[in-house]
Amino acid sequence: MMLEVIDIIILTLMTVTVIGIVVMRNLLAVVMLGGIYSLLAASIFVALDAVDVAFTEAAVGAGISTVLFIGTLALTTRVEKRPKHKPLLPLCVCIITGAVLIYGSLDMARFGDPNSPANRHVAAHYLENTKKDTGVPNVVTAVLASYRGYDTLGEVTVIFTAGIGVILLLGNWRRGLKPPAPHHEDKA
Amino acid sequence: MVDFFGLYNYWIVIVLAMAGMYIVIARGNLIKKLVGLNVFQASVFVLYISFGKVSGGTAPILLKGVVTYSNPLPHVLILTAIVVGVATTALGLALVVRIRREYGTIEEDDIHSQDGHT
Amino acid sequence: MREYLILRVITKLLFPFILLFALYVQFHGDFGPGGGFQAGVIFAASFILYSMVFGVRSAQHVLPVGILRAGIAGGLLLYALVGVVDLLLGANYLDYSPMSAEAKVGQHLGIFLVELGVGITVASVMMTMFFTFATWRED
Amino acid sequence: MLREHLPVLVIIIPLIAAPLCILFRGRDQAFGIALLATWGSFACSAVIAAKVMASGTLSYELGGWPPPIGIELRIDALNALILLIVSGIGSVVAPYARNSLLLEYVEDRSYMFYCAFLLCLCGLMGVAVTGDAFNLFVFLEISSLSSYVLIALGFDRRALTASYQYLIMGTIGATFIVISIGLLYQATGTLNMADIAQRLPEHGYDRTVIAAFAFLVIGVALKMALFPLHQWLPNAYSYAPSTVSAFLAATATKVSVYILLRFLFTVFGVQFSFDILPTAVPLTILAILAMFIPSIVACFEHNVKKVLAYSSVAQIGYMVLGIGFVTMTGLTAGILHLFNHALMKGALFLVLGAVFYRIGSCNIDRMAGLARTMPWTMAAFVGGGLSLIGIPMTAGFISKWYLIQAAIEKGWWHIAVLIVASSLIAVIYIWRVIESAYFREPPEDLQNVKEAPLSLLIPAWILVFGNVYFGIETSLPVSMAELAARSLLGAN
Amino acid sequence: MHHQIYIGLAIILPLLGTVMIWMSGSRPNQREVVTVITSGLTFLCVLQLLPEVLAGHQPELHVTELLPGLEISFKVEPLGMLFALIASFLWIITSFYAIGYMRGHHEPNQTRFYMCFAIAISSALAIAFSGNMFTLFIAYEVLTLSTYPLVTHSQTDEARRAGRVYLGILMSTSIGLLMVGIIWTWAAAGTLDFTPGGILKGKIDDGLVIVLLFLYMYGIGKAALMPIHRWLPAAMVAPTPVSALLHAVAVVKAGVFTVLKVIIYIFGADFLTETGASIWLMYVAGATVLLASLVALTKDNLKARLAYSTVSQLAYIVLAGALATSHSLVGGAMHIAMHAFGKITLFFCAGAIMVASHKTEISQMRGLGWRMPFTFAAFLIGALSVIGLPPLGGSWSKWYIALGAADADQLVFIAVLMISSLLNIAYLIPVFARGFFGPREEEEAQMAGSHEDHGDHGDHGDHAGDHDTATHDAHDASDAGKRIAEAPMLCVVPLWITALGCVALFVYSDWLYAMLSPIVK
Repeated sequence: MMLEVIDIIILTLMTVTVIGIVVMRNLLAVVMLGGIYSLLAASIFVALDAVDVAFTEAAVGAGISTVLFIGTLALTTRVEKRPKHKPLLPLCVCIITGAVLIYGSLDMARFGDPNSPANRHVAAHYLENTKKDTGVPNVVTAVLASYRGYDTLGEVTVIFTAGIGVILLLGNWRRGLKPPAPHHEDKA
Repeated sequence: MVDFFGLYNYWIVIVLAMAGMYIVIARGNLIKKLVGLNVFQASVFVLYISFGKVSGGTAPILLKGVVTYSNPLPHVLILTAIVVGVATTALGLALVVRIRREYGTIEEDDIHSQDGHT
Repeated sequence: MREYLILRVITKLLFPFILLFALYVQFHGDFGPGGGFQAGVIFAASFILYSMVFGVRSAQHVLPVGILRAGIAGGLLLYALVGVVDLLLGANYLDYSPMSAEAKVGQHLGIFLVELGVGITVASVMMTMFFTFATWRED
Repeated sequence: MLREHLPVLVIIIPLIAAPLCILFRGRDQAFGIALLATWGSFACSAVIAAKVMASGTLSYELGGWPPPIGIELRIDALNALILLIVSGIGSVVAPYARNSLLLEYVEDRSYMFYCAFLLCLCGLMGVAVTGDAFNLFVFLEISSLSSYVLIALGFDRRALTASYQYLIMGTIGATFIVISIGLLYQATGTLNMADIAQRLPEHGYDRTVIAAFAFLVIGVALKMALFPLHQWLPNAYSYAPSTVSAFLAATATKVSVYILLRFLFTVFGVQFSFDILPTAVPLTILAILAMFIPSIVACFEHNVKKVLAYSSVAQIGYMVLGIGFVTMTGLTAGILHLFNHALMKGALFLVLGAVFYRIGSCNIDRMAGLARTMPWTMAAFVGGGLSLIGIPMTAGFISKWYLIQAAIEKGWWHIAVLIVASSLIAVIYIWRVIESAYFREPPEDLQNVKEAPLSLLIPAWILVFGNVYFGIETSLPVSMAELAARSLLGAN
Repeated sequence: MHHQIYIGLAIILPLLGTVMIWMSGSRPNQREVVTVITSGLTFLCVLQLLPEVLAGHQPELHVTELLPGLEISFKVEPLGMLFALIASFLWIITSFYAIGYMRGHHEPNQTRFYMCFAIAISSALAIAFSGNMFTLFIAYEVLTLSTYPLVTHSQTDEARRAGRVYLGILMSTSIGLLMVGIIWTWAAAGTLDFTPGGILKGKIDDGLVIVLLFLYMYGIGKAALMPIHRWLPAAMVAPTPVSALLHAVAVVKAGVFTVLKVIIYIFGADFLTETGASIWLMYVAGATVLLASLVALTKDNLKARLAYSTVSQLAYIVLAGALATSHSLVGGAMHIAMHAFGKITLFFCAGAIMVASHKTEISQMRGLGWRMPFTFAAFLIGALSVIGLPPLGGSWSKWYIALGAADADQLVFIAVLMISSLLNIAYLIPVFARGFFGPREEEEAQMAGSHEDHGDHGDHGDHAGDHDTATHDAHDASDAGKRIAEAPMLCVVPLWITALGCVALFVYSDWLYAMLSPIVK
């Protein structure tokens, strides 16, 4: 029951944070709340035994992305304008989407159920065989780098793409670059 | 009660996710959209991780004498997803900076009104 | 930045430990929580902290753009090439077993290498991103 | 010795080439690397296609872990066809990029452009070959992120906003797909698509699966710009650099359509997707709306790139319509159109690139009388345009033919009529351009424009030729499409 | 076998010609020589096939198969042979005429003109020889596309508008109706080959035959069945040689030719008559015959009047097809030839008048006949042939169609033929009449100038066959606007050849009948 209690407390905090994000218009505060939200998520991950994920979420969600956000704020502006039009349509969209998800959750295996299909089929295999397959005690690392190493290769590529993208979009870009004039004669 | 709780957990997370999505599509400020996007994704991650929770289990780091572990697979997936998430955020922010430079604003309405004339 | 003396001192003190911690996370990832990705982020974080306090320029003195770019590409390349090596060893892509006499050791080695690749790329990308955002000035 | 590794080679060639571009900076080295990589992966996919046609589905176990433990690459006729499209278009576009204005725009960072291009290629092909649901998401994100970057390189500042909008909608779509995969995982405990397909019936089609289905369809619809969710596409394609628009318009949406096919038919299974759930009806309705509304919008656009972009949305409608029939012919038609549309749109956008290169605009009035000054360019446009309209002896005609035939087989006369009606709208918006280019006087400042350089003309003409060739010698795409359709329908 | 080569050549040669015309674009003389030579060679190729067909063979040429049962193949049968002969022969005449006309008129973009012209002929021949509906459809579309630039030739707003109408109607009908019909046929019968007796019998239930027939008849927009005839008058903005060859012969005849092919080889005459699916078509065609003639009466612009006359004449052939009796079908087929010669003569005359006097409205032509006697005489011959009076070709075809109507005991249509003939007289003869008997005040105005000078000038122009002087004079006429001479030789000679053709067709009609009779066996 202990877990449930912690769980509920953190979830409640997260809810508060999100409400804060929605209503606040000072972007700096919003960004900070965003970081806090990640931290709370990280702590929930700990509660759910996902230490690696917690680690990462804390380092990235609360760390790097917050830093990047703040950097952007420094380059742009700090206050959000008051939204003009009544956001009815988005509200409906979200409510419907959420409704579908909740509808879907009705048949999910109950929280923490050890016999849910998710926790048996493949996962069980990992837990049993990691030791003899790879000799790496941290199953997450084993799965990440070996069983699903190809995924991780993709993940690294994603990061790589992002890096290249940021450089290409911002890095030592001559300011006020105008598109080149159309060519009236061949150049090679 | 316990049975209800089994889903309650999911539900809050779902609501949070939807709140995030709401920020993304309802708000006009480009940075706030991205924050919303992060909230949305983070909540989905929580949902994933809760799939993998095994009550009484511990973190999936093999130790002597421990029998029940939580499911490592969702953790792996979410690790990847987090990375993808931060990558997207970074690109989005870079775009925001450029947009701000070209348009002098990061509010969707102003941008539209400007392009309306240009 | 002159006035924040305490900040500077603390940073100077913390900096090596953070780096050390990063390396620990990197290479201990197979036994405890952590791995290339977390390590890379922490490594980057240390330099970000450094450049926040002592200015981006000085940080870039330590890590010039060229090295960072090389790191970005190198990490990914390392990862991908490990797979290629496996191919050449006659195994499937990313099947580390043949990289050593004993399959288990091979796996371990492979995991170590790819995690290293992940760490390098992640660290370099994170730092590059930060530096890019930090050095971009409107005019 | 490498033959059995082809499925993974096709991915890692561009994937390794991309960082190499960064290491050896310098425009020419990067160009060389990119060229080799794209052509290499094209060669691989050609061999793969041959192998698949000869000896059925290929399966490749990454890391030597048997699925579902490890990640599996699984290539049947459909995947092979998609591979061919993506790598083929890629290897036509890569040399084109060298001389288009784009590289001068990004100047010293042109090697990064090639890197991003290769990553996009790699991501798209990765989606096309993987047999693992989550891995599909990862590679989808590689392609998406790189395409955001590529689009944002456009000359017009609106490229930035377009890219941002695409980023937001694309990420929402991707997250939806992740949710759906998560629900599926939670229901079946596996991520391997074949395995999911196998375990779903045992697990039973409960509410979780239905929700997963809903999220997947919405997510993919966002990614492939199915009609009401298409807002990101027109701007993205019209303000992106021509090279990029050509590549993306010809490949990106196609891959998304592939994802839809794969999940509807293979993973969820025909029976669940279409018998248990009434998917066909909404799909067909959306498809028909997509065939008309964007086309009509296109008729009033003045930026020809935008015209083509809207027409792309309409063409997606055709493919979805083919899927909605859920018959052998219908699927064949849809898949055929996948292939043919890649050819025609690629050609048309490349032509516009050449136009832009010379007159710095794609406005229909600026293009007046262009046929006199740039005869070859405009002739290529006519070729692609006729194919888009669906004139006989062009690729476009073949897919229309199958589509109408599918409608008739089902006895849906109204649909058949609607198909031809919508292709008549295509006549209108294409002919506006042709009339302006051939039967109007050029603006005085464009009296003596020169013909586009060969480096731009040849790739465009290759694709135009492809349109004609595959309009006459249809055996290759048709046989592959039929094989794919059969395996999709037989998969339940 | 070697006849296949001629089939291929007949279709390829004009395309080769196109390329050569394009290459010699800057040198008018070379360009026109190429045109003439190409047309001549093409005609010879077509001629090579004639003996085969007369001997009852049907040479075939299979090119490629796009989809199973959907191939591009050619097959020469009498009907197509006839059409090919007419088209390729008249092309020669028209090329000469065109040279005179285009030069006399100082038209721009002549290279494009000749290129598209050649492509159009090639596709017309492809239509004539096509061995199945699909091949025909392709050629049909090519014909539409290649004639579009000819319609918009002058590139004025008016021309572009006309071009839109032209393309709009022809494209939308062909893609929107014809293609659906074809695909339906394919789905039902599994083949599209032209086979005697039709391919649909028993494949499709009688109720739907009407629908399918509708798809075909209105899908073939080139047959200009009302109410989709608007494109034909619109196309008259084109230079006269285009109106003459394409919109009196190649294009429109391609339309009715297709109609006959569909009725004979797709539906099968008997099948139609059994199901009675074509009754409605008879009435539509009959109505078109009369209405179009009535409209023609109201037109003062000569080319417009001729265009509407064409609409009504085409409806004859459709009517003949709808009657679907052996007589009517042969009659319809013959009418393709007869009307071709008659109408092209009339158009040539209209063009000649325009070149020589820059007059387009009939009301302006008072007394013009005295200045251009040859032209007007030829006009009379053409008119009489179109009206259908012996000793001119037109009489036979009308006669057979009437017979057909009698066989099908649809006597009402005999009446229709009668009335329309009267209407033809009413709208064609006045043109001639004005030319000679109308009051001559315009001319008096000119006589006030220099009469005798003008007189022997006219002689000079007539006798010396040197067309340069002739065009030169015609040009002067346009400038001065008072001295009107006979049109250039290059215009007059061709129109006389075609006029004589009308007579010849009357004399040799039995030969024509013999050649065509196999199509209804």
